[in-house]
Formats: sequence, C-alpha cells, structure tokens
Amino acid sequence: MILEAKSVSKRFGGLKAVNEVSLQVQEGEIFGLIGPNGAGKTTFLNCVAGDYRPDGGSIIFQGKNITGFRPDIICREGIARTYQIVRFFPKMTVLENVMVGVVFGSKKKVKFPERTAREYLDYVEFPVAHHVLAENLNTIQLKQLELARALSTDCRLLLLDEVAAGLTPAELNKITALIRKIRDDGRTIIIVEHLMRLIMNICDRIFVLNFGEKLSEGTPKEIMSCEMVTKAYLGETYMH
Amino acid sequence: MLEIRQLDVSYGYLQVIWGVSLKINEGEVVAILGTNGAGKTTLLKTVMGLLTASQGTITFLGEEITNLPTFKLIKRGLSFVSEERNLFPAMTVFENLILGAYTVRDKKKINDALEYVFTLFPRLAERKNQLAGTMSGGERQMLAIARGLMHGPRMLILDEPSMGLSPMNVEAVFETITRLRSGQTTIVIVEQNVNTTLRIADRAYVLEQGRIVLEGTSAELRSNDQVREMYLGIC
Amino acid sequence: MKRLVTSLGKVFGPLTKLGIRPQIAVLFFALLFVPLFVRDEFTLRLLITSLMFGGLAMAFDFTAGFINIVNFGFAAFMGLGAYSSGLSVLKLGLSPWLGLIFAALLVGIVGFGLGVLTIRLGGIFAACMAWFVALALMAVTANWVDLTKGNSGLSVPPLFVTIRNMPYYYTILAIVILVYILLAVISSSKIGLAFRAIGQDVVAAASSGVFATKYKIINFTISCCLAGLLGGFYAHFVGVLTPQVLHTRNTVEIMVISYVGGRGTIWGGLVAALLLVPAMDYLKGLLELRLIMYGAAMILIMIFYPRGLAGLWTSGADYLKRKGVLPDTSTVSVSKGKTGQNL
Amino acid sequence: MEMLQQSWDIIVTAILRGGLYALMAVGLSLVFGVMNIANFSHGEFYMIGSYFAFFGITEFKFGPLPSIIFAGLAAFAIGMIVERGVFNPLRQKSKKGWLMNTFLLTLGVSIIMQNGVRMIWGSRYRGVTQFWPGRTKIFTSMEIANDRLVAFIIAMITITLLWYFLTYTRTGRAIRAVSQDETGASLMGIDLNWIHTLTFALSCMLAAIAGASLLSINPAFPTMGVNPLYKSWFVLILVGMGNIWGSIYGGLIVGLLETISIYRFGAGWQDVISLIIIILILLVKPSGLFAKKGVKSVLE
Repeated sequence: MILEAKSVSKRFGGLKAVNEVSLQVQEGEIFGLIGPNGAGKTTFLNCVAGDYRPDGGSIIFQGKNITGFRPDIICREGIARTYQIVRFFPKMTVLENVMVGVVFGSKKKVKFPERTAREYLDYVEFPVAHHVLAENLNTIQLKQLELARALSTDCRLLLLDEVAAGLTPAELNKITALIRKIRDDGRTIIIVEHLMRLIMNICDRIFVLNFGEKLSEGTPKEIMSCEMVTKAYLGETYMH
Repeated sequence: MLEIRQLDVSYGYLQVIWGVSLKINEGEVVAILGTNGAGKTTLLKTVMGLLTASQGTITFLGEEITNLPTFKLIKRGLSFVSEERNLFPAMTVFENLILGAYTVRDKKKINDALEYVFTLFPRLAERKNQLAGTMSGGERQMLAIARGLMHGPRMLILDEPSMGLSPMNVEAVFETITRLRSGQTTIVIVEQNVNTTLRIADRAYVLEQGRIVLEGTSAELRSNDQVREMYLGIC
Repeated sequence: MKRLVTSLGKVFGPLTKLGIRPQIAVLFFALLFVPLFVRDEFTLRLLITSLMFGGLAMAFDFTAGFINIVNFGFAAFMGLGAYSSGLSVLKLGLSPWLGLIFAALLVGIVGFGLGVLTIRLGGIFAACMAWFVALALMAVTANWVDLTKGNSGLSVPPLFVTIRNMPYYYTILAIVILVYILLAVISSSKIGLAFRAIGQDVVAAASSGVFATKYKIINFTISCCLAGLLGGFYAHFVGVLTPQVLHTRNTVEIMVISYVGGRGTIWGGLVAALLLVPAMDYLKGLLELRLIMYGAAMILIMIFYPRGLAGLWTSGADYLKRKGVLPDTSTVSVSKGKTGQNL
Repeated sequence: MEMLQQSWDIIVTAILRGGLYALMAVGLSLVFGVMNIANFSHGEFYMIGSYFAFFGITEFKFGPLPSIIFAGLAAFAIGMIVERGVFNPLRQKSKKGWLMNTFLLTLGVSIIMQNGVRMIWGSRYRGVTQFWPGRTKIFTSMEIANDRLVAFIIAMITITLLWYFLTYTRTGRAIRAVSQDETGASLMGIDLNWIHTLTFALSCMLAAIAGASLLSINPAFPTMGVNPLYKSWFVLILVGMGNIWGSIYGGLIVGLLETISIYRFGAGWQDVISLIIIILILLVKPSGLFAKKGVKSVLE
C-alpha cells in the first residue's frame, strides 16, 4: 500500500467538499477517481498534494503521515501532480521548466540536472525543441511539459487531474500509452477523469465520489455493472 | 448567412488558420470538428472579433464584419458561448441574464426573452437569485447558453459546450441544442464529442492544422473512414 | 566581425556561464579608464550618481524582475542604510567603511524581518506593505529629531579626506561591479531558477518542490542588504541626510530606471542609469518641462517598448544573428519525433 | 466628563475626515476593480479638483456648490482624455504585464500633471477662506465649521449616488460586468473601451469632488495630492481591493486612527501610528478586512 487516506474531510464554508473519504492505493496500480461535477475529486487531490490542508482525517504515504504538509515537502516526499488547468513557467524555456522539477523536486541530488531534464522530455516524447519558451506552446504540448515536470521530481505517486480534457481520440491513445508506460516503469498513478472510455480502459481500480462521499469502489467491470453508479453518474442514456 | 473566405489568422509569428473558407446557411446546425489545436476555437474567436484576422473576409447577413469589435457583432445578431463560459461570478443568475440582453432596449422584449430561457431551463428560474460563481459546472453551462440567447440572436455559436461536464450534463446540453434547433436558431457548434455532435448537426467541417480538410453532411462524415479512424477512435 | 565575436566568446565563455554578460564586462572595463579622460569634477560626480542609481536599479530589479514583487518602499531601505551608516559613525564612532557594512547588515536584517512577516503573501499586497513600512520609516526619521536632526539635516563624515571625486568614483565602481557579479551569479544559479519559477507561477513552483517563502525571503533580504550598502555610500558621499532620501519619489526614480533598462535582466538597470541620470541633469535648465518630458518619455516607452533597453539589445542581437553577422550561440536541440509547431 | 467630551470630539472629527478618505478610496477601488489599474495618479485629480473649484469661485464667480460640480465635471473630462490618450493605446497594443505597466503609466501621468500644474499656475497656494460661513453646534460644547460638515455630506451623497448607479442602471451593471469578466462583457455587446473610459473618468470625478469640497480647508497647490493618495491607498489595502462598502468603513477607520494619534501623540506621528496599526491588522488578515476570497467584484 503506497497511499492511505483515513476519513479525510475538507469544508468550504458550509459546503462539505470532501466528507470522511477513506481509500487505499496499492503500489503500482492505476487508480481512477471519478464522480459527477463538484463531487470533490480535485479537492481530494489537493488535500493529498498539500495544496489544501484537510480539516479532518489523515493521509499516510509510504507509511509516513503527511497530513497538512506543505506542497513542496510532499513533492519531495515523492508525490507529484498535474493540474486541471495546466500550470507552467511561461518565460522559461521548455528545458528550464523541467529543470525546476529536477533540481528542487526530489530528495536526491541530481548531478547533471540539464541532462536529466532532457531525459524526462524524451521520455514523454516531447515534440518541440527544448530551448523554446514555454509561452509559445499549445495546450497538448503544455500538458506533456507539465507531465515531464511532474515526472522529473522522481515521484513514486503521480496525481493526474483531467489530463485527457480537450484531447482527441488519437491524442488520447498516445497519452493512454504514456500513462501505462509510466506505471510499468514502477510508478503508482491516481487519475481523475471525466472521460469514461479512458478510465475504464486503463484503471486497475476505480473509486467513485458523489457529493464528497464514497459511493462505490471496485474494478472497472464492477463499477460498470453497479447500478447505483450508473444512475448517479453515467445517466440513463449513456449506455447505448 | 455567415460566410468566411480565405481566412488567415496568426498568433504573433505563428500562423494558426490557413485560408479557411466556409459557409453557413440560415436555420442550419453546422459542426466544426478537429483535433485539439487544429484551430477551431481560434476560428470562432476570430469570427467574434476576439482575435484579429490577417487575411480574408468574414461576412454576416451580406455585410462584411471582418475585424469588427465584438460588441458590434452582438448588436448584429451573433452570439457566442465560449469554452470558458465567461459568466459574471459575483452577479446573480438574473443579473447575468439581464446583461445578456444588454443590447436590447425594449423592456417587453427582455421579459419575453427571460420567460423563454426560463422555460428552456426551468432550473435557472429556481436559482434566479443565486450567484453565478456558486453554481455547479452543468448549471453554469446552462446559464451561459441561456445568457447567449437573451438578445434574440440570429446565430448561436457554441464552443465545446460539453467540455468538463459529466456525461449526464452532456446529454442535457445536447438535448437543449436539439430543442433550439427546432426554434430556428442557426447554430454553429465546435466539439470534441464527435459522435454525439454528428447526431444533431446537419453538416460539418473538419479542420486539421488550421486548414479545412473535409466537409459534408453529417451522414457522409459519419461513414467516412478517415473521420471514423481519426476522430471516433474506432480502430 | 564574426570571428572576432567568436574569439571574444572564448574569452568570455566562462563569464557567460556564470550569467555575466560579455558586453557588461566590456562596459566595466571601459568605466575603469573613464577618470583618465574625464578631468572635470562635476562630470565625475554625475557619473558617481549614475553608478549609484545603476546599482540601486539592479538591486531593485533583482526582486521585481525575478520574484515579481515590487518593493515599493525601496528608497526607504536605501535611506535607512544611509542613516544607519551615518549614525553608526557619529554615535558609535565606527569608521565610515565599517558604517557601510553595518548599514548593509542592518538593512538586510530589517528586510529579512519584513520578508518573514509579509512577503509570503506576494503580489500587490507585499508591494503595499513594503511601501507602508517605508512611509512609516520616513515619518519616524522626520519626527525623531533628537536622533536624526529631522528635516534640518544630519551631517555625515565623508569616506575620504579629499575634495576630489576620483576615490569615490572607484569606490562606487567597485561596489557596482561587485553587486552586478553577485546578482548575475545568483540569478544564473539554481537559486535563480527558483526565483524565476516563483515569479512566474507560485503554485507550479510549489508543486515542483520549491519552497517559495524561503526563496522570496532570501531574495528580498539580498536586495535590501544591497540597498543598505548603496545607501551607506550615498550618506558618506553626499554628506548631508534629510528624511527626503526615504521619499517614495526616489523609489519611483529607481523603478523607472530599472524598467526602462528592462525587467528581469539585472544589467538593463545599470545601462539605463548611465544614460538617464546624465540626461536628466543635462536638461536641468528646463525646470518643470524637464519632468514633464520625463513623464511623457516614460509613458511612451511603457506603451511602445515595454521590454526596455535590454529588449532593444536582444532584438538587435537577434537581428544580427539572423543576418549572419553574429554567430548563433543558442544551443538548438531538437528531440526525436515531430519538431515545432503542431498548433 | 471632559474625557467623554474629548472622545466625542475625536469620533466626530474622525468621521468627517474619514468620509472624504472613503470618497477618494471608492474611486481608486473602482478603477482597480474594473480596469485592473493600481492608480498612482489619483491624488493628482484631487489636486486638479481643488484648482478647478478655486477658479470656479474666483474666475467664473460660481457659487460653492456649482464650483464643486464644475470641478467634478472638468476632472471627468480630463480623466477621459487621460484614459483615451494613455491607457487605451497600451490596451490596444499589449496586455502583457498590464498591472505593472499601467502602474508605471500612472506614475508618468502623476509626474506630468504635477509639473504641468506647477508650470501653468506656479507653486503658490490658492485657497478661499470659506464656502459656507459659520459653524454648527454638534454637542453642547463642540462646534464644527460648516464647510467640513457640508464636505462630508457631499461625500456621502456622491457615494450613495454611485452605488445606485452601479447597482440599478444598465451602464452601471455593465461596469460591474466588465470588472468580473471582460470577454464575457464584450460578448454581451458591451463596448469595453467606452466602459473603461467612463470608469476612469468617474473615478477622477470622485477624487476631484473630494479635493474641491475641501478647498476652503486645504488650499490648492501642485503637490497637495500626495497625502490623500497615501490615505486612500491605506484604505484600499486595509479593506481589500475593489470593495465599495468596505471603502467607507475603511475611510472611517483610517480617519479614526489618525485623529486619535494626533490627539495622543501630537501632529507628525499620526502616519507612523496609523501605519503601524494597519500593518498589524494586515498581518492577521492579509487580504484586507472585508475581502471575500475568489470573487472579484466592484460591488459586493
């Protein structure tokens, strides 16, 4: 078990965005987190990554309690993430963007940060020259860049927040293969996604959130056949 | 109704749209499809005067509208529901809708429009006094479409109306579009959700790397192998 | 021409690695010989002032152009340096040289304290807090007459027992060279990478493992420390201090110089100071009109050339590279797969 | 008894002072909220207002109230010119680094206006002795010059009118829409350029009304805008940016802080004391006293 959340809660004003959510993620799996809009998926990720401090509960990562740690510390502990709306350093080159992750993101001292950064860019098959300023990239390239930066922190656990939003099937196949490759190389992945096809395709296990609470949990097959989930989430008309 | 001829658009040094020509007739639902980064949103934003065309002309209802400021296009009967929704978060649903009718001076017309969108989206009537910023993704999208209808547009342009919505909300949005279509509003829709879009559209254009590579009726495109492979992911 | 530049490149290669621009190295070299040709004390004095402002603008840009926090109380930190250096000499009997160091340390500590308290917040808020602290400092200086002599002015002993300006010139030149090298080396190091990351997207920086608050405080402390040092020099160069030194007007002047020079470049501010300060002095006879022109020039530059002088230089160099006059030094590395624009 | 009397004096003085700070701050807040400009030339419009009121009375022989209105309108016109001549061109060119660039532009405007006025009208003080002669008894032993009282009332009326305008009129709603989402606003058919010009001009008018209605207390001179500028920034930062109701409370708080410190420590120290207190408040509540997170709006 790489990550364990024990009844994690987060409130905004009166709204319980995440309410007593407990889950366990096994080492080396692709763990899907789904649920209707506003179900608290991103909020939960933010709690794990340290962008939010949970109001209750605890988060254990590799046996260490990391609840309420700062995001940069959590990053160095080995959890990296991408954002729903891509975040990057617009006035830096592609290479420098990734170097930030290489230099600061890991506990290990990297001897040749530039070379390491290039390796990660090649790993995600980044299509643009490395000295281009990041502000000149398009959405899909920025997503790849962000992925490279997240990986470059030498993370054990990768949190992906809607990586597929806005991608076409062709690009989707590419990113699916990439996610699989990342997992096969020994990293654990939690993925938040709306696109059911992707989720059903690559996840080992799926966790369904609804109104901040756990609705169901299981393999894709189990989730597909769970009537409660289909009703609450997929809608009647989806399964034609 | 809307005609684009040989349009070029650039971001800085980078040309994004290359000689695009297309035509939309009154009462049609036309889809613009294409991979991410093909220039669909850029094309729409240029039509709406949010970006500048470097070459080519755009005519609407027989008059040239190339590079006119956005607010003048709204007055001429265009309406654009953007990908980002662009709602006014600190205003109520009601105020958002009233602003949708900013170009309408006639009080009675505004009230009629309000009634119309409330019958279209009863949910909005219930939440009239809620702040737009506190609504869920699906409700926001409904509000954005409703607001876009408030000034009685001749043509409604929708940019990725299903993006970021859960499947149930996606269905609701497409149902609305079907209903609008019978209300005789001309609709241009840009979508990733190709399957569903082609079900409701009359015709479609396919954009690739900023150029139009295919055009035809929905039925034609749905049976076109290239489209099926590239965009429907059926391999 | 090309060969000349390439061979110069070999000489300056190690410097460039440290982030020190060859053209600035050339400029400093030239400045070393200026007093041999300029015998006129007045001009020399003007150059000293220019260099001082250049140093201040570089220290200002180090914060504004990198971590994206505008220290709107900058002049007050410089003024604090001036007063603390002056008072340490007068009250504690330190030598003026020790006074400079004392000033740098003290203002550095104050900057550190302020950084710890406010700078984590960032943005316009941090700017305003620094400004408010500066206004309060100025009011204290004006009202604590027992210590500072208030508006009637505090006389401070000079650095050198001579009426000639040459020693001051070399002192400030040495200080400015040191400031430049220090800032250039830091900003091209790993710490500099962190600074820029924070300045461009704090959240992304944090999720890449950068502890933003720490680096912001480091940056702010260094910048304040240098302001204190240069303030100390000012005190012993000018000889009389009034609370006006701390005035926001001076912050504005430093800010304008650094922005005209080009943001996030360090060296731009120095070049701008060497041009602007003498120009403003030359136009003294125009009275108000001079300041109106100053304001108008500022507006025009902001609207039509916001990248500043450094931007002008870069565009020029790019143009020459495209024309083939200069060698293209940027390392073009194309990875596997498709190249470039698939927008 | 005397203590009680003194504290009433302090409160009344603070309210009168604070009302005008609020009027200044509201304008600053409006421009920040709608145009995202941190205006450093706001004080110069206060100064201009003061001058125009002076010329209204002495040259054109207007009465006090018409002079103040005249000053407001003149500043409105100058505000329009400045917006069209300075900010509008930058907006058309590039919006990169907008906040910082426009901030510098306002510095330029401030330098030009201050020195322009000095060049045209010189550095001497121009004032009038009285607008409305006489004093009004507030408490048994406290009298206040009518001018101060009327200036306060004018400030309050102006703020109320502005609030009504922003809440209930079509144009006012458009201004708020622009403050929340520019693209959205232009997609509603709102002419952004016009709204920006109008907003900036309105803000200038508010500052000028403040300056004009205080002419009999503070005579006009070129650098008189500096102090009110500082004070309105204190208010703005204290309450959080872009919040009109907050600005009123903020104005009163800053007024109170100042008045108390003048009473207790004597003139000169008021800035130190009030700044220290503001800084302390902000350390506890960094985004300002009345700021709401996540929702940017002119009117909340």
